[in-house]
Amino acid sequence: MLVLVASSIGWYALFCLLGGTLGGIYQLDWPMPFGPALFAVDPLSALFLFPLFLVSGCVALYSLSYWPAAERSDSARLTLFVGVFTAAMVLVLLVRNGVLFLMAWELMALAAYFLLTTEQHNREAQKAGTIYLLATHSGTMALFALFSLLHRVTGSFLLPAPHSLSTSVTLEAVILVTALIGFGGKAGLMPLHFWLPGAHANAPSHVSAMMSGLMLKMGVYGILRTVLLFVDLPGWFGWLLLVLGGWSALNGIALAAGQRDLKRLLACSSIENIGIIFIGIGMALVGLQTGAQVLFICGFFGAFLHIVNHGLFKSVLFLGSGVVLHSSGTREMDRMGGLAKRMPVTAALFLVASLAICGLPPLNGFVGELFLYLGALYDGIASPLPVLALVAPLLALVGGMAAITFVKAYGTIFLGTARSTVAEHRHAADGPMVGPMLLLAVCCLAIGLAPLLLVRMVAPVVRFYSGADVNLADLGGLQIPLMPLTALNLLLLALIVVLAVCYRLRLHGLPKAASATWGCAYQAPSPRIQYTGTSFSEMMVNLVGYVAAPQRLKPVLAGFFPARTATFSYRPVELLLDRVLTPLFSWIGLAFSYMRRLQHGQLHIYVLYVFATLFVLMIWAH
Amino acid sequence: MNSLADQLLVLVMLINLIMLGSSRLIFSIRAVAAQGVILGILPGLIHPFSLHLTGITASVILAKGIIIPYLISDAVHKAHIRREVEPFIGYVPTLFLGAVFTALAFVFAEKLPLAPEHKELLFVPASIATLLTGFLILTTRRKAISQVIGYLVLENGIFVFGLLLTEAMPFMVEAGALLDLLVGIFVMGIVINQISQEFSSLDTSRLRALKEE
Amino acid sequence: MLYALVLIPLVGALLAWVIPDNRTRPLVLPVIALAHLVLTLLLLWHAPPPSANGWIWLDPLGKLVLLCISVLFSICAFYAVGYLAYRQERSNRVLCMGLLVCLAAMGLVTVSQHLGLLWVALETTTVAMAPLIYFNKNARSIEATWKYLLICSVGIALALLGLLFLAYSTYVAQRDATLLLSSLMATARGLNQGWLHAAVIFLLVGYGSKMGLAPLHTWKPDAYGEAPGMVGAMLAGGLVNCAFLAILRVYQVCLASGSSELLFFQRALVGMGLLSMAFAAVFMAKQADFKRMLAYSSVEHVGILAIGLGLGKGALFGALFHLLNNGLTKGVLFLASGNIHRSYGAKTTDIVKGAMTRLPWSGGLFMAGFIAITGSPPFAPFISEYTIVSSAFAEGDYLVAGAFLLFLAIVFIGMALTVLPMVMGTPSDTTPPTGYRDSVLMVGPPLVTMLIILVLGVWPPAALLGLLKEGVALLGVQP
Amino acid sequence: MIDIIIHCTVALLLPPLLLGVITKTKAAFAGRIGAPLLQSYYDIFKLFRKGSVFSTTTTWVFRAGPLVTLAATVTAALLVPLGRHNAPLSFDGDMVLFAYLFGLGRFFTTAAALDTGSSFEGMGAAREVTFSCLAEPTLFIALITLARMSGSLRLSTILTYPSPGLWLATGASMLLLVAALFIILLAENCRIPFDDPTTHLELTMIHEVMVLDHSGPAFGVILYSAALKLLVLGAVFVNVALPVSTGDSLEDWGLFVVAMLALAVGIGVVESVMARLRLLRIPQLLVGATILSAFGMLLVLR
Repeated sequence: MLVLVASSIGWYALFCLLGGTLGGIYQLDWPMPFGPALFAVDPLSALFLFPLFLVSGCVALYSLSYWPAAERSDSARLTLFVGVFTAAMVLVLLVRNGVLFLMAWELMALAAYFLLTTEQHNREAQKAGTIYLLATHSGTMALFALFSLLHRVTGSFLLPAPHSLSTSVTLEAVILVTALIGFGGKAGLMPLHFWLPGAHANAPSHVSAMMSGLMLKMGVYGILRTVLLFVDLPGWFGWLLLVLGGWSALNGIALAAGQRDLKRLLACSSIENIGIIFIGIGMALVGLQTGAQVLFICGFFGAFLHIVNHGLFKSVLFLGSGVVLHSSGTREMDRMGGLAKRMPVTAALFLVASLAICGLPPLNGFVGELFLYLGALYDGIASPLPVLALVAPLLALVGGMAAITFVKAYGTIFLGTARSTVAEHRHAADGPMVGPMLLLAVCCLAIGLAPLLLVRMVAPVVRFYSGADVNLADLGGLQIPLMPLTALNLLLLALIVVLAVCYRLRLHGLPKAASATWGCAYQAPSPRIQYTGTSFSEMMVNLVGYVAAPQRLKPVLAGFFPARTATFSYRPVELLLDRVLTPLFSWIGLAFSYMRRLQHGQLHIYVLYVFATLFVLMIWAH
Repeated sequence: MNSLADQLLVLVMLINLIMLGSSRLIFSIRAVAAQGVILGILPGLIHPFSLHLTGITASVILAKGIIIPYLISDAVHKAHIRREVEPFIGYVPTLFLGAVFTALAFVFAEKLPLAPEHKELLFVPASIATLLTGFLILTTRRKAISQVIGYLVLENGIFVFGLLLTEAMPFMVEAGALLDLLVGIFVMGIVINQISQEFSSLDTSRLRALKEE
Repeated sequence: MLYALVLIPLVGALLAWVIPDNRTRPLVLPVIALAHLVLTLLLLWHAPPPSANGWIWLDPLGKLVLLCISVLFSICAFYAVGYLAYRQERSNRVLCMGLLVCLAAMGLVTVSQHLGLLWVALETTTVAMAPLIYFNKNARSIEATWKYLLICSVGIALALLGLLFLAYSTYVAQRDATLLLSSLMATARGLNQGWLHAAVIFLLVGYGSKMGLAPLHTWKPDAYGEAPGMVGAMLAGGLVNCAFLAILRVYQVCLASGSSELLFFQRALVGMGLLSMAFAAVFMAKQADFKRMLAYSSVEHVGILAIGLGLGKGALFGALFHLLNNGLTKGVLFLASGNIHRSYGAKTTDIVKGAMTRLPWSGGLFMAGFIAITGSPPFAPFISEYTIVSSAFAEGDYLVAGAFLLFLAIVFIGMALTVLPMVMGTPSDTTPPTGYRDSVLMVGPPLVTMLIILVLGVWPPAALLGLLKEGVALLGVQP
Repeated sequence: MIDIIIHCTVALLLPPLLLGVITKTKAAFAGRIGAPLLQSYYDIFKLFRKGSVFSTTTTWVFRAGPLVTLAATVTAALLVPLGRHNAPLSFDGDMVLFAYLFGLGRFFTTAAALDTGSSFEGMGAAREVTFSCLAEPTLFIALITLARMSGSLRLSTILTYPSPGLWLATGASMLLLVAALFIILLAENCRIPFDDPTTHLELTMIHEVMVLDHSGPAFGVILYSAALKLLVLGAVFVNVALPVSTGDSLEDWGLFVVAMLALAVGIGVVESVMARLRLLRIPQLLVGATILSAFGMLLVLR
């Protein structure tokens, strides 16, 4: 509840800032030897604050009925950490002191850890939490290095002013790489994404919404903030971001397509969306470096819009998954089905968000991607070697796979009939939880229909980077089609409405009948005969087997009537985690256990250590 | 006087070697006691007479020559052991190592500049050699008692060096050091008693429960 | 007034010896502790001038260590009342006396300006601690005590030889041996280099083994693992800091003697510090015994202290601050781990699971302590560790800084893999319940400490920062 | 203005005829007389008068599927130039919207298929999304290549740019692009060799199996949308493959209609002489098309 109040205060503040000059600075004399505690709002932080307040407010509302304090004993802890988490994220966006930034950052990471391990007795959640904590803390070590290096360059712990930092090529490279490791890991950029699916899948759903919709963005924010500091960036950095972004987008969605766990699927799709955001940032940086203004503008607009958009629709999806979880009692999609009949509102909202995440018009996902396409296409016609143009087919492929993923998710969960008795018998209704989801979904639609609203909000941020005003109407011969887009989207909606009315009128006068689904003459259909989500995506998963690499256990069937115990199982494998990191860790553990024999318990050898040290030091001193 | 001091120091070093080679516990304790007595006599030989000096001589002889050996042999009696030093390495190799260390001590002492009046004396090599002997005993012997003896020898080595400074050092510090040593040995004695009760043996190689697997 | 620092605890020890009743005896501890704390705060507020011969004086470094010890002891004292109420089956006379004697000796360490006196006091703490480690009186604790006693004694003996070398170096140079810090520092430039060099090495090894720098740390896991929680806290937060103070004194002498000696000492410190962190990292991975894990964590943090000191410059602030932070955080961890140990009757992670469910307070405190000690904000150790790292970067010691961060990460991973299943997770049904329940006396003290650590990490009082700055100034850097 | 009216008229009225032409061609190959050319119109009209059967498992998504698909296809039809005439609506980057509108339609078609809970329809939907996902990049590479030649990002400019002169200048590249586009055309419209709309075995179908449960007006809408899609994508192909212009607007319209009919005959011929590919081969062919178009792009860059 408090979070709600806080977020409304935050909203108020944000509106004040947006109305004002967007340059609030607040300074506090911190007794630590790291300089004053400086807080400031600039367009970049405002961009992130907008979805942050919106989503956290909605999440707070949602949690009132999702995790009712009366029924769940751990709700006090949960609420506390939700508050800490939100506050820490706000702090991350506001502080301009490196050390304070680290503090806020780690506070956020830790709060997220406690949130996601709320379900104390869930072994899987604990394991995911551990992996998350290890990953995030290791990333923080990189950030230690990053801010120390910045301190070395500037001599102050305060973050330098935008576009003011210039240093040697090597140091610059090191700073950027540490930032990429630290922030990229938090953002879930491949190959540092391994913690993400488990973490998002096992957290309570509204927490997943915040983690995916907001916390990942903090990593993006970090990269953007770092990039902003430099006078000029090395050319390779933009390309690196572009390649990593493309790689994440493609593999993220491939991973998502192969999942059977709804929340894992959503988590993997977050990797994809982060990839898309990084494609945008990479494109913009390449544009900045080569002086191609269109690329720069399109890239940044695309990335920034997608940051906000992803925050919105991914939250709806995660919140929706929470409702689904409540009613079906399982996260496994292949056991669900037919929920749309019992919770029509949730189903509709989930559908809107699914369409948005696939980047389909007339929703907001399309707007961000459109900018990226425009950038790529412009590169295709304008640049002598249009490598960036390849972004367009890549995005198309990613979009196609996203469609597979979300048709699968939506279809298996909400459509058809219930596949298992578990899913059938649970109490299910839309409930008050759909309120916040509705608000977010309406935002998605509004942005999709009138992208100009959001573009206006994002424009100051792009200006912040370029230093000059942005005229979207004419960018070196390219016009950003915002108004035509609105018109066409409205046309599309109007067409749909007209058709629907016509159809309804038409149906009215015609005979209607209801019967079972045509089973191709099969006489005894059962719910289990339905196509499962796994089968739905199998064809694609096989094509991208190198990432998704599912493990299939096929039973050996013997005799005419094989035993009932022989079941087929399918488990998607996390390539990096299961095949690389886990073996690596156990190998290191083995190596360490050999080294641990140094502590063998024999006192006289310990004394020998003492004297050996003495001798070594003597010899060294000589 | 100085030649006498040197002879005594040679004696100290010989005792070192004897201890390395001896297999009997009680004998080792007596050897340490003898070493302690010599250490008590030594300051009187190199420094002019003073009250301070008498005090030191008396207390060192008392502590190192009488009380501590008594404490240890008491522990030995209580634990019902007479013999067997039980080294990890055989006596001959230990002796050989002891000889090598003594030689090394001389080399080491050569490297360090001494005050003019100490130039002729064997204090530094004797000190280092005794220190190293103590270390050898500590690392090669199996019995807890032997390790205490090793520690004592080590302390003696340090004390030999301290003799060079007896005059310069304040009495309080010396006394404190001695007292600490005394209490330390006393506590060690108690612990040894407990060990022998708990394990019915003083073999420290049995004290190996606390380790990393 | 300075003498009272030593006398009050000794009076307390006497009282503890006299009081016959096992139940009322522990009450002496908090009384003395409070008196000591008040005295300490008074002394911090207004330090008396040096004693006539210059032997006794409370300088900023001493103040810092004294503060840490006094606070830690107060906390342990209150905790001890609760703890000993659970351990009525055996006499606590020796324990109470030992703690108080130890406090007296540690107080003496902090006020000694004479290195010889400091050595004597330090040796006293070593001896006084031995019976405390042996409190449980079983095979394992006797083994631990024996190892502790022997290695620390050997180490402290080597330190004595180092002191003699140091004195001899003054003797060779000016025919007048002295171990008084002020005169040593005044004449340090003229000291004989060879002897000084040897002295520094012996002192480093000697005090290093007392402090627990790898590879001289071998006694630590055994002693920490077998001692009761509060004794572990005093070992890790008190004894270590006393030994570190001794090393600081050596550092001061090196600093005064000129660059070459200082450089060597600093390098040796950094080398041993990194080695300690590496050892800790290796040994903490898959550590099943959480008390031993804490011991290795102590090795790690001793390494951090050494590195901070070795790096000098800006890192000195971090090192001094870390001294305080590490002491207090270790206190919390040991006390909480003691509670968990009591409650489960075991200290291995195969039995201890889900402490947060079974003991919400102790489990939570252990978790918070873990987060703090691994250098996570908003707790104070983050500030000190980060200061050290950033100053390493600022000085261009990229290798040291990189290794430091790497080891921190490995340590975190290793520690997390032990702590998380132990604190979070589900308690197994097979663990038999014990009589232990979280009580105010056993949870309150560590909770207060945790709050102090939090405050220190977010908004430390200006007076403390001033003290730290004075300390740093003594070590050669003008902030 | 006249062009826009003609555009709308052609786009709305011509599509079913194309289906008729294809059927007629196939019948001719098979030596039959075949259904009348206007059979598709009859079918659609008849369906609009028929009653509907709805499966009890379905929800509103099932009903919305055909309608949204039609709306999206009609909108897309407004974006693509037919023949040498600019499209009614045109702006920079309209090709992205063009492609995504089809995506929207596909999302709803497949969702409607899943709504029935039939395993066959699920199967068809899975194939549909997978194949179109693979086809999409090809379309974009081809469009980028054409955009680079014409220097514009508007479909109207891009697709009216090709000329016989361009063919002469960059013949090889154009040939590759046309081949790629033809493959896309067949794949997107579910024609042989990708899909056989007339087969009788549900297991092997893609598009037809998805709409098994639709009936009455909804099925009519589906048939019509499919035909419209054929026209729209066919127009893209024809604009690139047969870039002939007479200079007169009305004659050009005539030319376009003739070209579309010719294309329909061509499709009919392909369907008659080829067998359907094995389902597992289809991705390979689609990837092959991507490579073709990429190669075409490389040739243009050179």
